[in-house]
Formats: sequence, C-alpha cells, structure tokens
Amino acid sequence: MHIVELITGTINSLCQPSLLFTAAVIVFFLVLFKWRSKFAEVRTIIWIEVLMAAFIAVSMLHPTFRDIVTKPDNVPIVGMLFLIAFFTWLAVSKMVKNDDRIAAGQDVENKKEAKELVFTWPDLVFSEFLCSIAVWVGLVVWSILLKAPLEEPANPVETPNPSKAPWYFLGLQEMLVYYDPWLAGVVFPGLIIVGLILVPYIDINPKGNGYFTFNERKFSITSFLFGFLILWILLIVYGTFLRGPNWNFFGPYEVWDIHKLEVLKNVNLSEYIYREFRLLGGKMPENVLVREFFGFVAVIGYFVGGIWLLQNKLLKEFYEKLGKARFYILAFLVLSMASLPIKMFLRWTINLKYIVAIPEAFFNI
Amino acid sequence: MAEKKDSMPAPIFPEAPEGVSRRTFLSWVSVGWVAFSAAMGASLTAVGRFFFPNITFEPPQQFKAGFPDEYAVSKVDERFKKRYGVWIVRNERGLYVLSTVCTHLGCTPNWLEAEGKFKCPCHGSGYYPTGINFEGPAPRPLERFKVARSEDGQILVDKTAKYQYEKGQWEDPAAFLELA
Amino acid sequence: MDDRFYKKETLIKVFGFLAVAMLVASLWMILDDFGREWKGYQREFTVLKKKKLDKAVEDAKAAIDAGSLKKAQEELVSAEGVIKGHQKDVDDADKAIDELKTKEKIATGKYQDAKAIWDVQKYHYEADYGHNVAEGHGDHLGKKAEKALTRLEDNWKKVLEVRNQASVLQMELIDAQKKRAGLIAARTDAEKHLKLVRTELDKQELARDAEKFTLTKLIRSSPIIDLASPVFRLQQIVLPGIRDDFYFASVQRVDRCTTCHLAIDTPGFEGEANPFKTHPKLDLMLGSRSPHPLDTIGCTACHEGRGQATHFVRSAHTPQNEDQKRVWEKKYGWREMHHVMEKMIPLQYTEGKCRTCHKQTEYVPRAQKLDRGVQMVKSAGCYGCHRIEGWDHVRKPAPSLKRVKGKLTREWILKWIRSPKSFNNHARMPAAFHQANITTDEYKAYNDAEIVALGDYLMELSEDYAPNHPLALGSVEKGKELVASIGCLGCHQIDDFGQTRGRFGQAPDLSMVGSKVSRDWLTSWLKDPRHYWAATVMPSLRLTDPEISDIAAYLMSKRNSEFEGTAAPATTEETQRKVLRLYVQRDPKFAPATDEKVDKYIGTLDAHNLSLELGKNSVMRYGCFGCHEIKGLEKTPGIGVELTEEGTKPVNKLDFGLLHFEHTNFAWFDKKLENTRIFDSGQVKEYLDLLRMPNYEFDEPERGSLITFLLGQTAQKILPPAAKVLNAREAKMEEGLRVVHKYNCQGCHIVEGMFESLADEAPAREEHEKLKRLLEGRILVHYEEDDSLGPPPLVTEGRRVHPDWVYPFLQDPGRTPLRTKLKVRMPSFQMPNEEYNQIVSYWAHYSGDAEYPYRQPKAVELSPTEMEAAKTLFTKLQCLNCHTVNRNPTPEEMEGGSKGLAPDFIHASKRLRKEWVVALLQDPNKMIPGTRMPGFWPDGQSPVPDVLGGDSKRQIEAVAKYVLWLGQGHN
Amino acid sequence: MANQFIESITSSQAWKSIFRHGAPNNPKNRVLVVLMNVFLHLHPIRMKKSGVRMSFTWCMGGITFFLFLVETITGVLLMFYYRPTADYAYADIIALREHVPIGIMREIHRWGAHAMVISVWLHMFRVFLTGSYKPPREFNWGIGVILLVLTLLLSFTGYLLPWDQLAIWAITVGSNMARATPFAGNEGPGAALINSLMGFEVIHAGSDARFALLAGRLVGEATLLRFYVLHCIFIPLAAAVLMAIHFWRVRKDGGISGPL
Repeated sequence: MHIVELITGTINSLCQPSLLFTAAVIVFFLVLFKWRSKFAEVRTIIWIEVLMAAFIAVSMLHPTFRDIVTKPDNVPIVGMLFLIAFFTWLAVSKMVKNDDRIAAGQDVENKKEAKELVFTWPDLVFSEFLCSIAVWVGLVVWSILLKAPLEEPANPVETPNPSKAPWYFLGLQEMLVYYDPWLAGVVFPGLIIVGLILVPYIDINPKGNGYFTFNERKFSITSFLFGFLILWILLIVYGTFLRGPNWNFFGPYEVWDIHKLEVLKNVNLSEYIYREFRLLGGKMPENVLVREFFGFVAVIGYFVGGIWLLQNKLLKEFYEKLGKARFYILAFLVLSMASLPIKMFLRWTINLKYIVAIPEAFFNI
Repeated sequence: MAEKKDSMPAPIFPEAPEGVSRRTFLSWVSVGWVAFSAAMGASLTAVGRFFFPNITFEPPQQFKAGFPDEYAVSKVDERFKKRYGVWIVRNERGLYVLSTVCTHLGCTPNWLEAEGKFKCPCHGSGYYPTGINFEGPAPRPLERFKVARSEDGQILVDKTAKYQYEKGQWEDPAAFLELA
Repeated sequence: MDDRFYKKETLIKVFGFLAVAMLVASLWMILDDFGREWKGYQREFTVLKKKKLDKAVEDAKAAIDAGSLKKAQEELVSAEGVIKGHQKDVDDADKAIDELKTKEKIATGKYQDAKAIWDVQKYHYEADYGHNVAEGHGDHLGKKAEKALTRLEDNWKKVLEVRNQASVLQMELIDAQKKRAGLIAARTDAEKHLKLVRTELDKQELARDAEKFTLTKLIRSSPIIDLASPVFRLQQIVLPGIRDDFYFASVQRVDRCTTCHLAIDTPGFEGEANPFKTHPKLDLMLGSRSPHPLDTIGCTACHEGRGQATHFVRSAHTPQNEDQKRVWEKKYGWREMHHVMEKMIPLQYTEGKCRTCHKQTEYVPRAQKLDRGVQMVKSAGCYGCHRIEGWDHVRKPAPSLKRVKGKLTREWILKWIRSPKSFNNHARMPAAFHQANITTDEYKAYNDAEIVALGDYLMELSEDYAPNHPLALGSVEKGKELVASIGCLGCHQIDDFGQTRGRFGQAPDLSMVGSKVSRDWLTSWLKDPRHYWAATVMPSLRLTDPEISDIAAYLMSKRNSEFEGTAAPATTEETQRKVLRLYVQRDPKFAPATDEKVDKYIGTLDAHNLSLELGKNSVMRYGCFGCHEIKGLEKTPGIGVELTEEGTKPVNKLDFGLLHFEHTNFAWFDKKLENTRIFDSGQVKEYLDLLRMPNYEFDEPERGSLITFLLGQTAQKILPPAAKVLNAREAKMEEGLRVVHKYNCQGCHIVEGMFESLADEAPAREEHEKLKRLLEGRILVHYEEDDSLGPPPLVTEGRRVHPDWVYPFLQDPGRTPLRTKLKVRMPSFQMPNEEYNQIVSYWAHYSGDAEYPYRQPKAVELSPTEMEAAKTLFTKLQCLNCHTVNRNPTPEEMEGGSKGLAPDFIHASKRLRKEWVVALLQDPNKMIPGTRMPGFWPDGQSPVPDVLGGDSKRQIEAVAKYVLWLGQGHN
Repeated sequence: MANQFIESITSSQAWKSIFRHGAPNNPKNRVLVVLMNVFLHLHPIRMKKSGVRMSFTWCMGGITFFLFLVETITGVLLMFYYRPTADYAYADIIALREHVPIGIMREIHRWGAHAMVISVWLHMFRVFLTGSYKPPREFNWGIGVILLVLTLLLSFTGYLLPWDQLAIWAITVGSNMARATPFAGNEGPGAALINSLMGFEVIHAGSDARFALLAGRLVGEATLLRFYVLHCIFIPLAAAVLMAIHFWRVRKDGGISGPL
C-alpha cells in the first residue's frame, strides 16, 4: 500500500510541468543527437510501445487515471500517442538508414524505384482502396466500442471547472498559462500557420527532397520535431490529462480537487524592478510606457540580440546561404518559437508573470 | 518588339488598338478596373457587415441601474440581485458592482444588514461589503463587474467584464465608478 | 490582330460601363439596406427630446435661487484663498501620502505573498492529513504530520506579523489622508454646497449634453460602421411568456414596437403625437411599477400586430375608423396586410386582449368595456347557444319553462315570441321571427305557423302549476313605496324609477309585468319564489301578506295596453303542414324522403299533433333550450358556433355573404350583432337554410362591448409570467366574487375589492369613492340624499365580523334585525351552504385574515375602573341616541329620533371583533365610509378629559370592551 | 451461359455509353481507366514505384481524404435528423442514440473527425520529414497547411453541434481567444487605441471578431446556427476546392515525391 502511494506520489510530482517538460526537452535532444541509431532499432519501438501500454494498463487500476484517460474524447489522444511514437520511430529509423547509406556513398532507399514507373491502376488505386477499407473497419469497430460523449444540456450559466477547448487546441490553452491570449491564442497560432507556409521558401537546402534524412537537414528537422512533439503534442498531453479545475496542475494519479491551491505570487518584470530592487524607492511610475520601459527593452533586446547572435554566432553559415530576407524571417520565427520555452523557464524559476505588463491596454507579454 | 509580342502570353490588360489614343483607352480600362475593384470591395464589405447582426437574442448583459443619487452611501443595494445577480454598493468615493456568486461553490450569499457582511448559506463563507472574503471556505473575494456612466447619466453595469481582486483587477478604473 | 471577334475598344467600353454600373448597384444596395423607415422616427425623436431637455435645463436654471448660488460661489472663492494660505502644508501632506502609499503597497504585497504561500501549505497539510483527522485518527498521525502542523502554525505567526505591518501602514495612510482632507475641508465643503445648489441643473445638463449632436455620432451611425455603436438602433423586447403559434412550432414573441414608439414608457411625452406619445395609462400598463411592466408584457400582448416588424405598414397597424384609415393611407402609405394573421386590434377593442392572460377571473379589474361585454354575454345568454370554454357550467340565462303554463297564457307567449320588444322595450329576449331575411309573404306565414306551434308545444310540455298563495290586491300607492324602498330595485327596474340599467341587467324589467302574469301567480311568487321555480336566484324578502298585496297591486297596475290590444299570431293547418313538410323532408329518419312517404306521415297527424310536431322541430331549429329549461332538452348542447377561439378565427372562415365591406373580424362581428340576419341579404335561400340566430338589436356601445369580449377569445398560448395566475388568496376571492355576482350583491351593496385589482389593498375610503362613481343603475341611486339609509357598504367586512356570526346571518337575515329603522331589507337568499362559505371566505381573504376560519369570539372582562369609565363615556357621548341594547326601538323613538339607525348592541359580542370596534371608534369614517356614526376622538384627542386621565387610547379600549360586554347579554 | 450473359451486358449500348473501354487488365485500358474517369484522373496514369510504397507515404494523405469522404457522407446523413436550434439540437442527438436506425453514424462521424485531425497531422509530419515541400512542391505545401487549418476548423465548428455542456464550453473557451485579437478583439491590444482615436466604442464585445464569429457576445442559439452553416457548407466547400487543387498539384508537380 505504502509502496503504491510512494510510486504514484513520485510520478505525480515528476509530472510537474517544470520537471517533465525539462526532462522531455533533454531527452528529445539526446535521442536526436546522441542515441539516434539506438532509437532507430526495432526493439526500441517495441519496448516503447509495450512500456507505454504497460504504464497505461497498470495505471488504469488507479481510479483517477482511469476516469481521465477513458473519457471518450481523450481516448483518441491516447491512441495518437502510440501512433506518434511509432511514426517518429519509423521516420527516425529511416533517417538513420538513409544517413548510413549516404555516409557509405550509397543511394538512399528506394532511389531506384523512384525512376521506375508503374500504372496507377491498379497498384495505387487498389492499395488506396484497401487502406480505406482498413480505416473504415477500424472506425466502425471504434464507434461500436466507444460511444460519443453527450454531457448535460448546454447551460450558459453553469461553467464547468475546468472548461477545456477541444483537445487539439489544448496546446494553445496550455500556452495561456504563460502568455496572454492575444499571443497564445492569436499571434502564435498565426505565426505557426504563416511560418509553416513559409517553410519551403526559407528552407532552400536542396538536399533531403523526397527521402528521410537527418544529417542533411539537421536544423530544419530538429526545429520541426521540437515544435511538433514538444510544443504541440506534449502541451496537448498537459492540457488534456494533467490540468484540472482552475487549470491547476494535477499529477496523473491526483484527484481533481477544486480547492487545490497553487502558489500564485507571480511578479511582473516592472514589479521586480521597482519592488524588489526598490528603484525610485519602490514607487511605480504613473506612465505605463515608463513603467514598462525595462520590459520593452528586454523584449526588443531579445529579438535584436537574438538575431545578432544567430547571425554572427550560431547560424552564421545559414545567414550566408539564405540571404538577408530569408534569414531574418527565419530568425524571427525561431526566436518566437523559443520564446515559449524561455518564458516557461522564467516562470518556473523566478515566478515571472509578464515581461511587459500593460493590462489596461490588454498588452501583456 | 513585334517578335517578342508574339511569344509573350496574352496580357491581362488588352493593348490599345490602332487609332484609339492611348489615353482614352487607358482611361476606360482604368475606370473599369477601379470601379470593378471598388464594387467588389463594397460588396465584400457588405458581406462582412452581414456577419454582425443588428440585434441579438441574448439575455441582456448590460443594464442601466438608475442614477447614482438613488443609492445611499455605505449601503448594499439588493434591487438587482434577483434579476441580474449583482449587488450595487455605494461608498464615499463611488460605487461598485459585486457578483452574487460565492467563490466557493457558486451559491448565492445573503446580505446581512445588521452584521454588515455577506454570508453564504451553503458553507458559511463570509465577505465584507467590499467583497473580500474573511471567513469560511471561500477561496477568494467576490468578483466585481464593469460599471460606468451611461450617456444619460445613469449607472451602466456590464456583466461581460469581470474583475478579480486576487489578480489585482479591482484597481482597474472600470471596476469602480468614481463619484466625486 | 484581326482574328478577334469583338472589337477591343468596344469590349473595354462595355467593361468600363458595366463596372461603373456594378459599383452604383453595390453602393445602392448598401444604402438601401441602411435607410430604414424607423431611423427617420428616431431622428425626429432626438429633435423632440432635445427640445424637452433644453427646456428642462432652462427650468432647472430658473429654479436655482440666485442668492444661494452666489453665496456658494463666494464660499468657494474664500475657501480657495484660505487654502492658498497654507498650500505648503497641503503639498507636504500630499507627499507624505504618496510615500505612505508606496510603502503600504509593498507591505500589502508582502502580506499577500506570505498569505498565498501559507494557503498552499495549509492546503497540502489538509490534503495529506485532513482525511485522517476527519476519520478520527488525528492522534496517530506521526511525527511528520506534527512537524508539518507546527511549521504551519509558525508560518501563520509570520503571516500575521507581515499583516500587522501592512495594517499599521494602512492606518497611517488613512490618518494622513484624513489630515489632508482636514486641510482642504473648507474647499470640499464649499464645493459640496455649490454642487447641492446645482444638483438638478447638473443632472439636466448632463442629460442634455448626452443628447447633443456630434460628428462622432454621425460617424457612428454611418453605413457599415454602424455595426459597432450606432446612435439609431433597433429596440426589442423578448417576451418569454408569449408564444406565437406558427402551426408547426410555437415561437417566442418579440416586440420591436419601441423602436419607433420611443417614449412609450417614459412620462413626459403625454402630449406628443404618435409614435412618440407616452402610454396613456402608465400606472396600469408598461410603467416599471405597474402590474404590467414593459419588459414582461411588451406591446403586442394587448395590441396584437406583427411585433417583429420595423415598419409602419408591415407591423399591421389597424385604423380605428374610416377617417383614420384615410389619414394613414396618405401619410404612411398604409394598406391592409392581408397575410398577417395577427393584425393590430383597433384601439377601441384592445381591452378584449386582457382576457388572453386573465383567464381565471370572471371579470378583469379595470377593463370596463370587457367586463361590460362579459356581463352582456352572461345576461344576453350568448353562451346558451354558443359554447365558450369556461362557461360550461353557468346556469341558463333565462327562466325555466317547465311550469310555464302556470305563469303565462298561450296568447301572451305567442305575442311575446313574435316580438318581445313589442311587449317591453327593455325585454332581454331576442326576436327569432319576422326578421330582415323573412321577406316574402309565404315565409312570413311560415314564421307565424312556427310561432303558434312553439306556443302549443311549450304549453303541452309544461307541468301544471297552482299558485299557493292567492291574495287580494292592496294599495297601489303603498306598493309603489314598498317597491321603491324595500330593495326590489337592487335587481329589477321599473319605468317609474328610471331604466338606467338598460336591457341586460340582473333581473327582468317590471314596467309591463301586469300584462304578463296573473295576480295569483304574482302573490305566490312574491311570497316564495322557489315555490314556482326552485332554482331561481330571486330571494325572499320575507314579505308579510299586506306587503305582498300592496306590491302585487302596484305591479299588476303596470300594464301595456297596446300589447294587450294586438291579436296573437294565427296560422292555418295548411301552412303548418307546409312548414312541417319542409322539416320532415330533411329529417334523417325519413331519408330518402319521397313525397309519398312524407305526405303519408304528415297526413296521419291531426291538427293538434301537427302543431306539436312542428313546435318540436322549431324548438330544435331555434335552440330555445339554450337559454330556457325545457323538459327533455335540459342537456342538449346549444345550436351556435363555438366562440372559445372566435377572436383568432381566420377572417376567411366568416361568411360575408354578398356584402362588401372591410374584411376584418371585428367589422363582421359588428354587422352580425347589429342585424343577425344581414348576411342573407340578396341571397336566394330555402326557408330552412335561412340564418336563424335571433336578433338582439344591440346598440353601438353594446356591440362594442361584445366585440371586445369576442376579440379576447383567442387560441393564443400565454405562459407565466405574462399570464396572470391567481395565487391561493386571489383564487379564494375570485370564488367569492363569483357568488357575489351570481346573487347580484353589488346591486345593493358596495362590495369591497369588486372592481379593483384583486391584489390591490386600496384604502377603504378611496375605494368607496371610486365605487360610488360606479353607482349607475344600483339601488343606492335611490338613497342619494342619505347613503346611510340604504344598504350598508360591505367594506372592512373581513376585519369586522366573526365568520361564525355571518354564516347564520346570511342564511336568515330576518332573525337578527340589525338596524330596525331602515326600510331596505336584506333578503334571504337560500343559497347552497358552499356559497355562504365562499362569501365569508372572500371577505376573510380580502382583508388578509390569517386566522380564518378558526376565529372565535372571546369573552371580554372589564376592570371596575374601565367599567365605570365606559359607563360615563356612554352617557356623555350619548351612544344610545342611535343604538339600542337588546330591545326594538318604540315607534315613537323611530318616528322622532335616530334610534334604530344603528345596530343593537346585543349582537356586538358575537358579531364584531374588538380590534375593529377600536378602529371604528378611532375613525368611524375610515372603517365605514359615509357612516353617520360620529368620531368622538378626532386625532387622538379625547372630548372627555376627566375620564381615565383623558387618555383617548384607554377610553376607546374601555368603550369597545363595554360594547362587546353588552353583547354578552349584560345590561 | 454466364459468360454469354456478361457478354450481352458489356456489349450493350448502355454499358458502352458508360464504360468506354474494356476491363483494365492491359496497359491500354489501364491508361484509359484513369484518363476517362473524372475522379481517377486526378491521379497520373503512371507513377513512380516509390510513390506507391506504403512505408514511405504511410498513406496518410489518402487516409485523410478517405476520412473526409466518410465525414461528408455521415455528416450529410446526420443532417437528416439534426436541427440546429437550441430547442431541438440536444434532443436530436439523444434521438440518434436512442431511436434513429444506424444512429452509430454519430460515433463514426465524431471519431472520424478525431482520426482525421490525427491523420492530417501525421501526413504533414511525413511530408516535412521527407522534405517533400521542397521545389517544385512549395505551393502545394502551402495549400496543405491551409487544409490542415480547415480540418481543425471543421472539427471545431462541429464540436458545438451536440449542444451539451462539453460543446458550448469548449467553444466558449476556444473562441475566447478571438476576444484578444489585436485591433479586432475587444480585449486585444490596440482596441482601446482605435476606440480613443475614433472617439467612440468601435471595438466592443458587440462588434469585435468574436462577435462576428459567434453572432453574439456569448455562445448562443445564433452561434449554433452559424457554426452549423460553417461546418456543413462553408468550410467543407472551401476544403473541397482546396483539395482538388492539392491533388491536382500533386500530379502536376511530378507526382508523389521521392528521391531524385
């Protein structure tokens, strides 16, 4: 009994955003850069899938976990996690294979096939047909086994706690913890869409067109996988499974208690400067622009400094290859993407609420 | 020139035919395209306007609550409690609008005039007339609503905007109606 | 270049032209959508409003006293001067406050942080150990828990510490602010005074400035941009309780009328022309304090019309008359909206719609026209032939014909049926024969044949009846006097006393009764009406034989010689056979009716049976049994169209015949009620196909009331809160009121609460005045010089009497004569017990008596002092001038003095409640408006200062107790 | 006998008017079957072997399109039983469970929608990782991104239709963000600036981006109708058009990508 509590308690606290997220980032980079070829082995994915399944199966014994995971709309997310794990592995293993071939001076996989033609009918059409049947069967069985949810009739007065957006937007809702809605809900999604559309125009690396490879496009693949796996999928997992009433964090085995309190003593940058460091004797200037001066400096500094750093140090050769326009757009997008984890870490470490805080004008960064 | 013309794809703007001065031709074309774009623009704007209904069937979230002089200083006014779920409290500086939803589990507290406090009958949370909780399980103070003066000088309460003390929102000028 | 089909420049020109046309069309579309009729009204209204606001500002300016304004201004100037003198102190104070504010903010922030952290610690402690404590294992939590608790407690101390620091700073801040306020107090006060003087002006100026026209307002209201905050905007009221029936679905009603009727609920626009006029009855309708506030009742609940529309014509306004129609056609381009089902009801009939929501009460308070209509329906007996939901169990409106043989002669009946009005112009019964659609001599002869047959048939069916109390006739003069004073006129009317009640009163007009009934029948009827007709509502007045003789003599003298002189309708056997033939040919029993078969059957009938057979057919055709009780036909349903939803019956279901006039239901009703046979005109019809509704010859006001009633009979579904639902008290009162109306109590008495809102607790005095205005046609008219000689007003009755006393009193008022001098007599109604109870309960509920029906009279005891004082006061105040104690006043006393005008005290104890007696003594006129009883203690001043120390309260108490004590049989 | 019968059918005028070529069992007919079919001709006649290989394409695009078809068909069928009004919507969903024959249509539709979101993500995942957005497929990648957004919007608008607590609060939370749209949302940066510049409330809760989306300040009956139309007509139509372009461009840009 005690052991179980100890384990569940440990997992609960390990799942805290600061710990799990940091761990995920570290593991992400380790897998991609250090353990790539190990990860690409077949038994790895078998182990991963089995462990995931085992974890979920065992955890099902816990009522709280079971309640959340078996909510009809959450089931597909669980399924998605298995799929993502599998396809990530599949992609990485193919990358490793191709990279090895390239290193050995061989053609990448299927290169020969790409030169041979085959009639669309029946090879493609029929295989598509088979695929469709398989999906249809899966869908019907899924529908028979799992009923679509229908809760209480809509009531505009009774707000459920927590109220959650549809699951695929929960990454955005999770971002709301760290950024104001105009950023998390409007600007960032907008940047994601625009950024994605711009990808082919920024990434002018001619290599890696039509085959899996890591070594030939390390930067683009790393940033894409980071954005997709960490900043999108992981945040969805948080929003779906680990956020309870009042959007408080709850471990997988923690009962969703609406009275749970979290220390809410987040402080704005300006408050830090005037309160903690007693600038002007602790008195905040009336003028918001003056008050938030340091915040603006920090934000502008981040982008200007960041671009300078990328241009001159980190991505020097990119700058040379891409040219000014492409590079600055790239740098801006990369810095914007990085701002999310940076803000998260700032929140966890120094309780930073807003860098620029002008709630009067709904302008908080 | 002529050779080149043949090889080029058909231009969007038809060229001037022989005999027509370039100017008249251009002006017809430009009038046409300018008018056409303006017409498209106007029509699209109209379609945009289509998405903003002139009238909605929502329960009114904004309501007029009479003139400030109808409210006695340091009194909690309960006239809108039932209909709109608010208390209007007047103090020396002005007035503010409190939500009647207990922050604990959403019951409706009672205003006890004699004791000068709001008391929730469900689990005993108590609030000062300011809305700040001081007893019972309530986790945070009552919420305030946006309040302003309407054009005709009446108090205008807007329930769409909420202000929470613990978020420091009560300092927002819209959460309090200053009455000099 | 020449391979083109069209010339380039032509194409381009056409393109240019079309593009411009497209632009124009697009802009036109936007402007067309933008320019709505209602915006014009709103613009007009702003001008009107501006005028009013300007005037209000002027008025407010004028109202300010120049002296006090100047004084206040001077005060401000001098205060400024004083403050300037110590400006430095003020600046210092400001600085101090500033600093303190910063410090306080930081300290409070610290406290809040500490508290937030502690709250979390507390949560964790409770989450970890709380359930153990809750389950009673609190003692065995172990070291870790103990430690956690200690830490929690320690931290709390720290939290308190920082809190105290913050509190100290807050206190200091408050002190500093107080100090600063003190420094500038003079100015603050002066400003306050100035503001006080200008309060009204400031308010008005603010209101005026808000209405000022500005460029911003123009921009706000321009096309497309007006999506955000237009100045001119649609107004709507959503009425959840009222649903429109669209056949497949019922839809929430929405009224947008206030978009143009902008001041409908704002007082101050009473004198304006529509649409800017204030509603004329804000106290009853639309006012926020009225029973029908605008946001629950809207407009179309009463007025109908298409509430969703935002356009004069499309909202289906209906003109009140032809003149208005012409004006509207010119001014608004008005035309009838043929496809709008819910056209507005012309203003004169609006009251009818009260019924849509007020379904549970017989009469609707303050809807006089509708109530008159209800009364007409009741009295004229529309419900006899036409089913109306809610009227199913109302007694038949006309006398029973089961013993008619004993009351009337055959000749009289025939003449009466032929033309009731020829007997008495105030006859209630309508004429079924010789109407406008009987145009040929043949049909006229048929009519007579049917009249004769009806008479024969009714006489044949009638039981025998022998009058049981024949008396010789007495003095006509005395009889007339008796009729005038004893109370007959409460229900009946006679030409000698004025016929103000018209044809549709409670009881028949007796001006011609001598030509109608026999002497013996009349004396017996007066003695005991129930002997002839057990179900009559006519009460017994406990008349003595001489009184009966006199009254009968008077009534028998009221004759109609002209009527007596005319011959009764006559017919021939042949004609009767002809008419019966028509009936038999259509009789399903004879179908298929060959001539041979019909002739054979008719041939078998002798003259008497022929007439009876025809009579039977005629009764069925004309539906006499709808109003009269006729043997064998008591339960037969009426022959008319059901009227329950007549108000919403589609106009195309009304037969306009060959007439051309306005296609509205109310116009049709009007025509129909004016002449029930009019829609036959110009048509060729068989005798039995002719319209048969009898003709009442309603005059215009009567038709108006009836149309009002009919328009209120709708299929509309109205739910609370729009629909009136009686609460328990109101329901009880309604029950009682129905009994009151049935027996026509209000014919003699003023009955409190009758015409007022049921829930309304109007003071008795006001109510009395109001009711007096409604006296028309009541017995009180005959006591105009002195109310107190007439039947007493029944006000404050619920607080006044003990139910246990009222009940036997009502059963037999003769047993307890209260005021012996009064000539008017309370009749014995012999109602069912249930109805007595309902009346008593009505009073109790009206007065809000919580103890009903458990109230019992309590015996009173007087202390010797009280007894002595009461006796002294009794003598001094001369109570026994009017009252008596357990004896009838002698004839001499009656003759000269006022004895017998006031009740005998012997009834007091059982009858009256002490609280009421006390209240009466304090102010008699308040409890019994118009009473002769003087108020001895006006404004609490005692007229007898030497009794009980002149304490009026104690004196009144003593007298009240004494009165009740007398009623306990003491002397 | 049977052959004769088949023969008589396939040689009839009616048959020939519909099928202009014989069974696709020889190269000529395999060309014709794709060429002559309005649906199939989005495919090329011949393609690279690598493009057929499932381990490369994961068939995610095909699955997504198939799911779109499933959603369209089940969605249209559901429309026969569903009325988008506050009075009926919830009851109609109950009806689907309780008495509508093959009411499982709703489950298929809902889970199909979830599956489509996942499959479209995985499709993008694969396309990115194989670098298939690179020239000449840049434009088609852009179309794909928009299609991905439309897929999410389709799912989002459909989420409201059951009209239960889950639905309206998810949409409330999801659409709350529109309130914060810079310059167009009443709680977004810039709104106050516009309002003060214009001198009146241009952007407020009754005129901002969220209002246009919801047809009200709150999620209400008008929102239900608006989302219904978006869900059933507007977005599917847009997606269908873009899909046509997307598929056409796959073919025109050189077929499914592969190592060059």
